[in-house]
Amino acid sequence: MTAEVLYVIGDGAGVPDNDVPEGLSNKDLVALYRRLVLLRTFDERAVALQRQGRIGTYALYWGEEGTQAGPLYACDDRDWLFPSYRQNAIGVLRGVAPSTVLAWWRGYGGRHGFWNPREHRTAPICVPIATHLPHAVGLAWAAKIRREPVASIAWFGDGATSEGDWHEAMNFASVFKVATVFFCVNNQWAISTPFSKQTATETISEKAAAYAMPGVRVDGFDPLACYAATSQALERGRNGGGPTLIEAFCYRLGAHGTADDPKLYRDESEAQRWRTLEPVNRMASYLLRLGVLDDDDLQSIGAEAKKTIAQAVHEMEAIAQPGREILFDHVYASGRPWSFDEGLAELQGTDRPPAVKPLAPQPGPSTGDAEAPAGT
Amino acid sequence: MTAEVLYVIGDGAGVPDNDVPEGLSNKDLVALYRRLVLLRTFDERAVALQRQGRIGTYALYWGEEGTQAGPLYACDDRDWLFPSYRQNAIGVLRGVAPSTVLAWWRGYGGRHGFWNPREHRTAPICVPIATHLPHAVGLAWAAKIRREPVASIAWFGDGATSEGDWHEAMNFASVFKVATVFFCVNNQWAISTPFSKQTATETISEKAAAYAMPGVRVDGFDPLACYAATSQALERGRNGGGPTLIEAFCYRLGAHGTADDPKLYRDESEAQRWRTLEPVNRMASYLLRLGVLDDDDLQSIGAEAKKTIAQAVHEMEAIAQPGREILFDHVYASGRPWSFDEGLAELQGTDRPPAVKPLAPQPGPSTGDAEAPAGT
Amino acid sequence: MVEALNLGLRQVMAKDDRVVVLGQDIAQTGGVFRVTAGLLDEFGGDRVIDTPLAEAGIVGSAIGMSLYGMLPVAEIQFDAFVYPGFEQIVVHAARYAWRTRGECPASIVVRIPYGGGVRAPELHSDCPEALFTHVPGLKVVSPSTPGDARNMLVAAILDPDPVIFMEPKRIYRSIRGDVSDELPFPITSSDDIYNNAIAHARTARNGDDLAVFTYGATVPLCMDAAAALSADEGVEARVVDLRSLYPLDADAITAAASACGRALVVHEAPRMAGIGAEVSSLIHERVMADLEAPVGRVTGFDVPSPQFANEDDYLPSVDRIVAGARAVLSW
Amino acid sequence: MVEALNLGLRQVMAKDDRVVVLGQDIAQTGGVFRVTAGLLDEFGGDRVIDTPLAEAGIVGSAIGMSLYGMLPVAEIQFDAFVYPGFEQIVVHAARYAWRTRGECPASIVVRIPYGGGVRAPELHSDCPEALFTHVPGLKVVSPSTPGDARNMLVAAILDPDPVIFMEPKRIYRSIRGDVSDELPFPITSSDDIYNNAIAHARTARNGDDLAVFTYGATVPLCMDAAAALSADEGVEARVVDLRSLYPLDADAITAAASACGRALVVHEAPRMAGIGAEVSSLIHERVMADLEAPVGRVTGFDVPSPQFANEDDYLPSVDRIVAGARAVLSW
Ligand SMILES: Cc1ncc(C[n+]2csc(CCOP(=O)(O)OP(=O)(O)O)c2C)c(N)n1
Ligand SMILES: Cc1ncc(C[n+]2csc(CCOP(=O)(O)OP(=O)(O)O)c2C)c(N)n1
Ligand SMILES: [Mg+2]
Ligand SMILES: [Mg+2]
Repeated sequence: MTAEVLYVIGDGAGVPDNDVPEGLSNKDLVALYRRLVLLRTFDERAVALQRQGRIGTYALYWGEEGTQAGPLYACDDRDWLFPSYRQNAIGVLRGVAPSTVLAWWRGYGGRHGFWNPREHRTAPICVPIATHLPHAVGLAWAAKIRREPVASIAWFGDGATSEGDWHEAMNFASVFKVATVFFCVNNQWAISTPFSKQTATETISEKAAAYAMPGVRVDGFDPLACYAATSQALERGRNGGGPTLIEAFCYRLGAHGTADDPKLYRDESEAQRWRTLEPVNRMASYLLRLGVLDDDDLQSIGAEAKKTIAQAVHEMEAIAQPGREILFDHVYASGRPWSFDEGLAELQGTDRPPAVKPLAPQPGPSTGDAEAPAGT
Repeated sequence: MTAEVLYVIGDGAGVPDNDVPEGLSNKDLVALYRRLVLLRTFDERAVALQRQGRIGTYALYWGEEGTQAGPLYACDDRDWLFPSYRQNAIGVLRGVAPSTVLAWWRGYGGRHGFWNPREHRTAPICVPIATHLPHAVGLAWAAKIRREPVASIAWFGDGATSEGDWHEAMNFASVFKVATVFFCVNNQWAISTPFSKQTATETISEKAAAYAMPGVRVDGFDPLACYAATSQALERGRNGGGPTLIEAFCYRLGAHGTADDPKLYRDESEAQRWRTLEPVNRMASYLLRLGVLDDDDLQSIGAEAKKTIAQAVHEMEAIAQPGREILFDHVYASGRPWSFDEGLAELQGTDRPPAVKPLAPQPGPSTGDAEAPAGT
Repeated sequence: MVEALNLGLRQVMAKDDRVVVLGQDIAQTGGVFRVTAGLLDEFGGDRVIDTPLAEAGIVGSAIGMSLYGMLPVAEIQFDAFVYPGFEQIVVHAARYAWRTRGECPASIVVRIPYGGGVRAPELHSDCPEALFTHVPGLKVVSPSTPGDARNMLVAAILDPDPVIFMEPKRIYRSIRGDVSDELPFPITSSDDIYNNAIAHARTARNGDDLAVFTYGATVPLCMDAAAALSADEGVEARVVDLRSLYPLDADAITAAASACGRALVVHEAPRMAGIGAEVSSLIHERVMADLEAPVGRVTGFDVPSPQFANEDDYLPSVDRIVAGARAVLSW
Repeated sequence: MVEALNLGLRQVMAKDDRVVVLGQDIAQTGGVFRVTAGLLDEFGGDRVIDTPLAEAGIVGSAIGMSLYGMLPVAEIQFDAFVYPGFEQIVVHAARYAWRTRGECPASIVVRIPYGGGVRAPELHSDCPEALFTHVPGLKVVSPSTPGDARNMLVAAILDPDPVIFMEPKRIYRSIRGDVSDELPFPITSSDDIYNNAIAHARTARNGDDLAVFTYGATVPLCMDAAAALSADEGVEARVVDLRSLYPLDADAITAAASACGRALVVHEAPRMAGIGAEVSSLIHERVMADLEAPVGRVTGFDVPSPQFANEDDYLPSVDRIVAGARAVLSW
């Protein structure tokens, strides 16, 4: 870890702890830790579900919980979140049912797999890289036009910074001085592409200069550093200071997704080395050092999260595969094209294929057995 | 003009001249001046032709000749040029017939309005903003793969830096370290949009930092400063040093195009002030100061250019409006879709509409008289 | 038509402060075609916004604004410059309702002046409308009269779904006609606005010998062709202005085709997989038994829209429409 | 099919050093679907290139490379991720020949794994092929067998025009078949490669009762449907694999439709202004007199491709194809 990376939590040995960021009480620290554990539990369980064929390809975020729960803890309830697929469960911290997120990965649509963004101020999971960034800008811009102190925060990866949409969003945000936090999780990999082949700069944060925007680089494995940087950025944004680019420097500890095999392109011993820095245990040790929590607390927080997620899995699996009519639902908010009724009638005139098992497509002479794709 | 803008030619009064850039003999200075005058003459004539209804809407570059002839003078014959609509006549300095360029503006296609880029190492005029930049990168990259010392240079405006393609091209160029010169003509306007609303940075050149690329800012009204910066950039590029961003800071002295009326959005007295810095007279005064040319020389260079362009106008007007079959020519290089022959037959079964006059669309009850658009 | 569009914007902006307009050169100058002229003065810089030069940024931030409850109207300067914003339209605008249980449709309008005939340089004359109709989740409309232009634009803005609003720039100024201040629907609610003002085709001319389906800038040409057919050979063509390109008004289309027994589709865009192909298939599928001839098509050719000296060769002319009609009539 | 594509790339790269491949995750790992596996080792990092994550950059720099004389093959990771590269394809790849007197066509191939059926998340199942066919200046092809995949890919690379090469990812691995090393045309020249290996439709099954037109992943489904029709009711369907989507092999299409008197078009993409609409119109226009029923269409619906648990409801099934065939047969 290079020197310019801001951090709060030391390693309990040579690297000293810094002060708890302003405004965080012990209660906050515990609440934040609880969220980290919930996210972790969700993620681990989702990976297991995928292995068991109970959900489809899944984009795990193991190790990136601090880049999610940390910044989110800095947000007001009225601020809007714009996650990518990697922050797929962040809505859970805003009240989205975890079963809904799991159902999304199980391939369910409609009300089973999606939520109402306005209810949770959380945009849908964004799959096409960097395309949600202009939305985050537009949203904060609208709030600014209405003179409402609402900010937006958008998460994206190191790879996303190469897309044109990233650039256009950064430029719009800085020209119109909107309160958007651009939160880059630089986990140093975009599927198989290492950071060094993604861009020529040494950091992401220095790219902020091209937009006359403040850029900060924090330890992405440190939830409190992520919190603190975001908190400052939001305050600046709400006071008319415009957007901020935050680079949370870390490492993608797991595979890109459950269909990806990192051994094809990287030395897993490198991942092992970074693994010691992962945020959940790190935060736990810190709280133990501070005396804010003890081992029993850790245990019960872990157990509570497990229960929540177990319940979510149960709920998810209780959802029946949506009926065929779902294809035509909510495509338009007003007016149903005549072809939808024709399509439904056409479907109803034929036998319905057996229910889809996420990773076991119906074998047969002609529908396929293409391997599950590695991209998400 | 702010201090950090590099220049060579002073104002003959308080601002002293700097040294002639290395490698330029007096002969070179004269050759470069000749080119400036040729470009100027072309441009002025084209504007007049448009006024007379002999060509269509035209994107004038009055005052930007130095940003074209200067950098080009630094290029090898094997280097490739990627102009935007604003550098529409730059191919002329590479041997493209000026009548071909004029014919393009007259709305002629095929061999009348286009040239063979390989013959002149000059890409076609690019209309959609910033989209030619990835081409410049790909070309220099191909040369690099082939171990050939060929560079590319692409021109674009301040507005173009807002497009995603600009960013993607900059990033690719720096990642693959290709010999591309990104030459930004910052004339401070994108149609009616001032530079201050286009981006939040004070300069374009500082954006190079986001790509770990050298960025320089030169006086865009100074052909020699443009030359010198490009010359250094090309040398670096050819030696494996990768791309460079050059910002030629100037001012759009004329309208955006012949259909644009700048009075709608800017104070023309500002343009008047900048006008005194325009490159052709500035270069002439400089050469007079240096004693490289005298008034007679200036006169004869001017006359020579006029003759060339007059001849070009003559040639352009001698071109008959292309036949209807041209619609179907060269759409594909191999294989002619059957629908093309059907289309031609359909056309031949009807009377041909009268020849198109560039700015006098056929009036009639239903074809239109929409005003000529201001965009190019 | 320009004045009518301008009027519509002013009317809806005055009544509903969720409406904002944004795009390149639209505020200070009122747009390349002056459709937004005067709006900046009337509604201020918060609601009439000149943006940087970036179409994905424009469409994308409009989507974000709509998520916050605004009704943004984005202008694309010319047809072919919508392509850098294409991804935002396809992967987001078209799918936001679907992705949010119908709760948060991308309530945006993307205004696109389109088509040739204005003697403009390359890439200022594209007709990309069929591309948008092939993308599920969008509504795609194109008016051909000033009255329709105003009414349809207001309706598109109030309609909660994303509407690609194709403006036939060739007839921006040639087709004039008084547009009353009165709107045919209440401006305060979006209820049923789809049915009232977006969904239906318009019979522009009556006739029972041949149904001609068209939209946008080719409507007046089809009217001229119909007049010529009537004068020259006593054939009465019914001209149907489709208005909504997606969804198509299938019932109106098949009814007109059935009634006439012969039909022709006319548009400026390329033929291959265009609107004409869909209208033709639809008619054959539904009422082939009523037809006395296959449905004909007069369209742009499958070539890039040419440099403007040859654009009259490319654009469907009255002559070509008449010839196409004759071919259907004499089959 | 994956192995066949890989073989084709290796064969053409070995013979012609102008060929380079570039895209996301294609070198080091051999691509998400392993189509480019092993190429990096065989041809080195100059010719097998992992790029940054930017599709306009990928397509755009491929165009620039082709201007310098290379023959780049760009991979788009999944169908819906081609949209950020759409502008480069439409305004440049499609028009470079036209804009350079035919001297410098954009000699690129854009490989796009497309379509549903692999249980992938949102936006990994699009079928955008019709969009490309509507854009003049492109060739658009889609193979349905390993042999065709190899031959058509090699031909597409050697062909001087830009080719959008749509790979039906659903049958990447299900359809196997030995592909001989031998190519049916010389790999050293692009002469006539268009006619030899790109332009023509293929009769996948003979029959005279009904012509079924399709391409890509729905070809095997149509074969199954044809077998069912034959077994159940003695109807012999001719299955025509279009292979080239632009230009269409109009003569083969009309000949088959005429011979059978009844026809059906099948594809996975949405119906509105899709390939099916064009094939249907074409048949009616040219040989309506030979038809005993209107041409039918079995296609994806005009909705976003659904979350994967419902994708089998969306994708044309053998059942739906049979039902569509019966409707045409019993008309
Ligand atoms: C426009 C687009 N292109 C390609 C992809 C396929 N894809 C999915 S994730 C990914 C890598 C993203 O890397 P990064 O931005 O670093 O985020 P991370 O996955 O590391 O969180 C790619 C190429 C996509 N989803 N969208
Ligand atoms: C993609 C795209 N969007 C919009 C336009 C319309 N347009 C033509 S020139 C122009 C302004 C360009 O400004 P700048 O890049 O500064 O170049 P300048 O004209 O000043 O040379 C615009 C918006 C276009 N040509 N392409
Ligand atoms: Mg990453
Ligand atoms: Mg400019």
